[in-house]
Amino acid sequence: MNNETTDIEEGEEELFTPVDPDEMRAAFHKKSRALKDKVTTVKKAVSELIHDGDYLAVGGFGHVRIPTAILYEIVRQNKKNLGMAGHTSIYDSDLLATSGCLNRCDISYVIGYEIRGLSASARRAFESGKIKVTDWSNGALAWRFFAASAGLSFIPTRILLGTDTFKRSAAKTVTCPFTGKKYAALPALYPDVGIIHVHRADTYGNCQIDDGILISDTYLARASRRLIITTEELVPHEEIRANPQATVIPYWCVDAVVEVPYGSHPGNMPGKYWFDEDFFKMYLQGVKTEEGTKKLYDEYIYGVDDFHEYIDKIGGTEKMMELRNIEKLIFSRT
Amino acid sequence: MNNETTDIEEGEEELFTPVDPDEMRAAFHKKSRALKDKVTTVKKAVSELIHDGDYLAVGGFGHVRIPTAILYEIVRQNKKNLGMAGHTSIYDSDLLATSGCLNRCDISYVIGYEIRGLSASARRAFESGKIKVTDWSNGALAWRFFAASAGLSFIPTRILLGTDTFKRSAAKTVTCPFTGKKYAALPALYPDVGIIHVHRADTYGNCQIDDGILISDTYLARASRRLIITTEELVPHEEIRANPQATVIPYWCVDAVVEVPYGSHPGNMPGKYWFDEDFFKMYLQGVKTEEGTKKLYDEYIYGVDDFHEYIDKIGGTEKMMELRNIEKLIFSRT
Amino acid sequence: MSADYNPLELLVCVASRIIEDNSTAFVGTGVPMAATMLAQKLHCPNVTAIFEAGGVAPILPGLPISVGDSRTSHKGFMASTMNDIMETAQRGMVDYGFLGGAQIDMYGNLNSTMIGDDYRKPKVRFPGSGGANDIGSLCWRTVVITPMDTRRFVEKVDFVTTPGYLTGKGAREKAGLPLGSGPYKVITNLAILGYDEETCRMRIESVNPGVTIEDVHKNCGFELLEAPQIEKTHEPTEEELRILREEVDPDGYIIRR
Amino acid sequence: MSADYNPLELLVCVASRIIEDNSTAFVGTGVPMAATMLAQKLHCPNVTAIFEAGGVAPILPGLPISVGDSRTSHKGFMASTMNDIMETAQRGMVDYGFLGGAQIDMYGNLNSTMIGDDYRKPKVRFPGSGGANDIGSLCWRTVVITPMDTRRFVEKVDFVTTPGYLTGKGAREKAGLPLGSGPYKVITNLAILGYDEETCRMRIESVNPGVTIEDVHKNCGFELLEAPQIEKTHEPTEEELRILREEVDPDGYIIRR
Repeated sequence: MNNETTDIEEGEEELFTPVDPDEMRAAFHKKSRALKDKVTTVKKAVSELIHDGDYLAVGGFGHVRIPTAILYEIVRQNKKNLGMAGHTSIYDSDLLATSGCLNRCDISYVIGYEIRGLSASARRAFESGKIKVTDWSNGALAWRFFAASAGLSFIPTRILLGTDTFKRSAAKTVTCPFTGKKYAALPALYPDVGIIHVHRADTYGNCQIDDGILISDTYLARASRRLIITTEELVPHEEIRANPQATVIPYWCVDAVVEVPYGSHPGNMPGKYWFDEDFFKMYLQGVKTEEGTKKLYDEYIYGVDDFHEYIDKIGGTEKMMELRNIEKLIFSRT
Repeated sequence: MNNETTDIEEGEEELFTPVDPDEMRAAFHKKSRALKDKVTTVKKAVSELIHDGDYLAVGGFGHVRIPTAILYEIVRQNKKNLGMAGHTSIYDSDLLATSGCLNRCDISYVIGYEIRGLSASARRAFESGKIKVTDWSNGALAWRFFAASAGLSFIPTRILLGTDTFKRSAAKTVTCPFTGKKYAALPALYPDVGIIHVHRADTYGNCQIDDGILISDTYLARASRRLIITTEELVPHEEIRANPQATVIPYWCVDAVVEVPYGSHPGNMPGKYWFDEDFFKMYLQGVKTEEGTKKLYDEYIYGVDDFHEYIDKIGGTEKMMELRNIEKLIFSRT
Repeated sequence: MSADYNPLELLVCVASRIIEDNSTAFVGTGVPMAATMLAQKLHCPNVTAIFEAGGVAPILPGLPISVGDSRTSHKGFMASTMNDIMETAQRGMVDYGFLGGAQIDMYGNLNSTMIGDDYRKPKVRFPGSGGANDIGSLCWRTVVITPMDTRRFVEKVDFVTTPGYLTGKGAREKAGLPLGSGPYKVITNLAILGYDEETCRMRIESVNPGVTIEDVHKNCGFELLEAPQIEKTHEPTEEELRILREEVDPDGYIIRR
Repeated sequence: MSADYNPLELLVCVASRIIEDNSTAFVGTGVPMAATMLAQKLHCPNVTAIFEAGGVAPILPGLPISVGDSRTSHKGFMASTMNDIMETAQRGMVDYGFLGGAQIDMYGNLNSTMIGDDYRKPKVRFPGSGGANDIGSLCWRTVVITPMDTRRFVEKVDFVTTPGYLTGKGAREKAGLPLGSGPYKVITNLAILGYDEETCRMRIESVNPGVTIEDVHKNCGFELLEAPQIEKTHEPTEEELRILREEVDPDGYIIRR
């Protein structure tokens, strides 16, 4: 047995989620393994599985393969004091921050819309002082989900070191017992609720994502205490069994399944439909002012009853066919 | 900055492979990223890429999806002082141990043939004192490959702890900087050469495995300094591009590609052919004595020039059709 | 009066009965596989079988020969990696794990590595842990299925391959193993054994048909405790035997070895 | 005499020239994407573009809008996870990474997090690291593409989001970052900047057409070193401009913003 003294450096910001692997094992122990019909509605999934104060993680890439229907419903039900992993986060974190649902956020990327510029309302929200933040990077949150999915409390990595991103994170350092080298130890991230939109799911919750760009969704799904799936299409169980190699989230991770066609609008759904750039343009223009923001949210979220009504409002199946044509290179509008 | 004193427990056996992530980054830095034709022969792949003293890692599950042609050729070229990850290892480690090619082995599972019993020759070899061993578990080696594929020197896990498997490993313990909990720190495993059999590869080395039972092959492939792929079928590059989501090993990991139809015989190749149980029965019977072993190896390895000749010897395409019929449930012999 | 059966058939039937429905179970080849299939066809239609190489919940076209072969994912829910499966267990999502071994001690510690007193010069070398250490470390409840005699049930195993309760109560936790996990039952040809909660020592819970408590003690190399009330193991029913022989293992791969 | 071009076109053309064939490059949206596509169509047919969300080497049917959108894996070699991609970089398999930022200092440290002196009350909050810290930590050579002025090129960035050479030679290694990795070039509308090997400080290596060395110094908020010999940046060629405008970005998404 060796005796080793190590200096541990520590990020100074708050760690929003628990890391004890035994506490989380106890939670997962209680999670049902029953093969049962988990199909429900957006309304019920949100009211029954998401509580004020919960910490959320959203799948996809923020404006690609996002569970928009669940996000709108969270806003509509006016959930309060939510936390969130702002991982590759675009429209998702904007909605929750702008609507006032969010009070804390692990940030790797928020506010920005990649080459489209920034969301003024998200910036206002994140500059308001009402949302506590802790900074990370995309890789950091990806690995934090991995560590949780593997039932650990931390994982060593070679990022963040030497920067203010480390200082304003809740990471620590750890020394490799083999090489003596210093690593950034990232705390596992176990969300209370994960929300993921997929191409295909059966009623038990076995999920398949067609294009293979999984970001960190397989890990996020496994790491979450509760998991809500929206799917473009519910399929018979036998269709899942026909291609087990395509299943990326097994049923035992899943608590609710909701069929939501066009469910990633205005986001891209790989192989199904392209971004609705007209919508994003209108949105980013609208949120420049408080009034514009209120008008937009009244029109598209508070003022509609469900996602079917929303899809009608944005142009219905005709619009969605147009976006499909761009995505599938049938016609290109640009 | 905190000051923390930690007791590190250590396994007592030898660590056969390097763990320094910067040493390995330097090696990977030099690895070619060229998109070039990597197709070669079994003979050349083995003579050019595997050297006496190298440490090998073999994909598949030991008698499922194994690169038999490469294993036979290593024996035929009489490579010496090889090391090996005995991970879920069955026919692969038996061949290298029995033939005297092996002088060190990280063991998680060797000698045994699951429900078929044990290989007497592998047991003789591993009891001879000529092979240095260090013990682990299947999970341990799986995670050691992961750690290497992620460019780390270690990963924390909750296995091995408290057992002689830990004591006879080269693991250490590490304390979580967040919870204070003790983990088994497993050293990354970077093999000199990885050898994997796949369903489909293009000439650059992009690989697809149909059934999705990947064991740890994606990590093993990424962790290896050099990687030899045998494939049931070489396909045009465009076939890979038609399904990027099915690619599990990218070309940049790969140094050589060899097309070897029936290349997992006598092992199972998922979706293609079942185990050759007649061959395994004959083999396990034969290796009970030194003479029987010599006869078998002379007949099926030293006495044949290449894998085509071997396939002829075990019954040719007729036999392989029979094994395909069992695998694909066209006819069942048992 | 029940039908005739052999000791392997008894083991499979008894093992199948302790599996709970709507649970997840790590399944190995051999008896555990047959027991899980039997349970699925009787009282556990919704037990999810997980194979360490990556297969999940296959519709088995026949008994797998390997935990990595193509039957383990045939029409399954998912085909994945060993890493994913082990991580699932480490996260606390796998309820049952089945194990065997050459030696077992009173705390359920298992040896499948070697016989002898010098690791570097073993008298007999066995395959090693395989997935056993992982299963014994990470699953909530581990079940050992093994024949019982004094060579197998020993005071001290030559090598602790897989952790049982190690040196007794609290030792797993102290070593860093997950809280609340550990040995659950030992199913043998003579008796069903469990563990005393206070001491974590093995105890007799049920004796098999035609076996006395005395027989069980005689075939054990260490002092076995006794449960407050020792049951009699139910014989295999005709239905169990019929399904086992006709549907689960018609070729006798497991039960007529 | 070359054709007319705008500053963005110059940036894309200059950036495309420093990419080497048979290398791997982390590609973000915007200028880096256009530069990589342009390089591929000219001198680097075999550069492999890698996207942080999981896409590898797509045949782009149009410019991606996001590093996670469906175009990033369209007919690619592989579609994978962000974890796999980041692990690939951490292992040392990614040669180039492209970055931007609101502020940069003389050691190439980048700020894309906030302006102000109180983290908890920022004057301006930016998106944050995204993949930038990962790319700047793990790739062998990082290339920054940015317009040059004294607001961006500052003595001290308000927040080190992404590591350059931190406080100078040896600082990256001391912090625990991978050996031998770090900033390589800064491509601006005025000049191509590199780093002095001894001090790891930024230096002028080449000035763009119509720009004087004096102009470059005037537009920098810290003292820039000068390479022993300062080159003149070649203007975009007609071929570069034609391919850029007709094939890479016909809709002007990047070059006519």
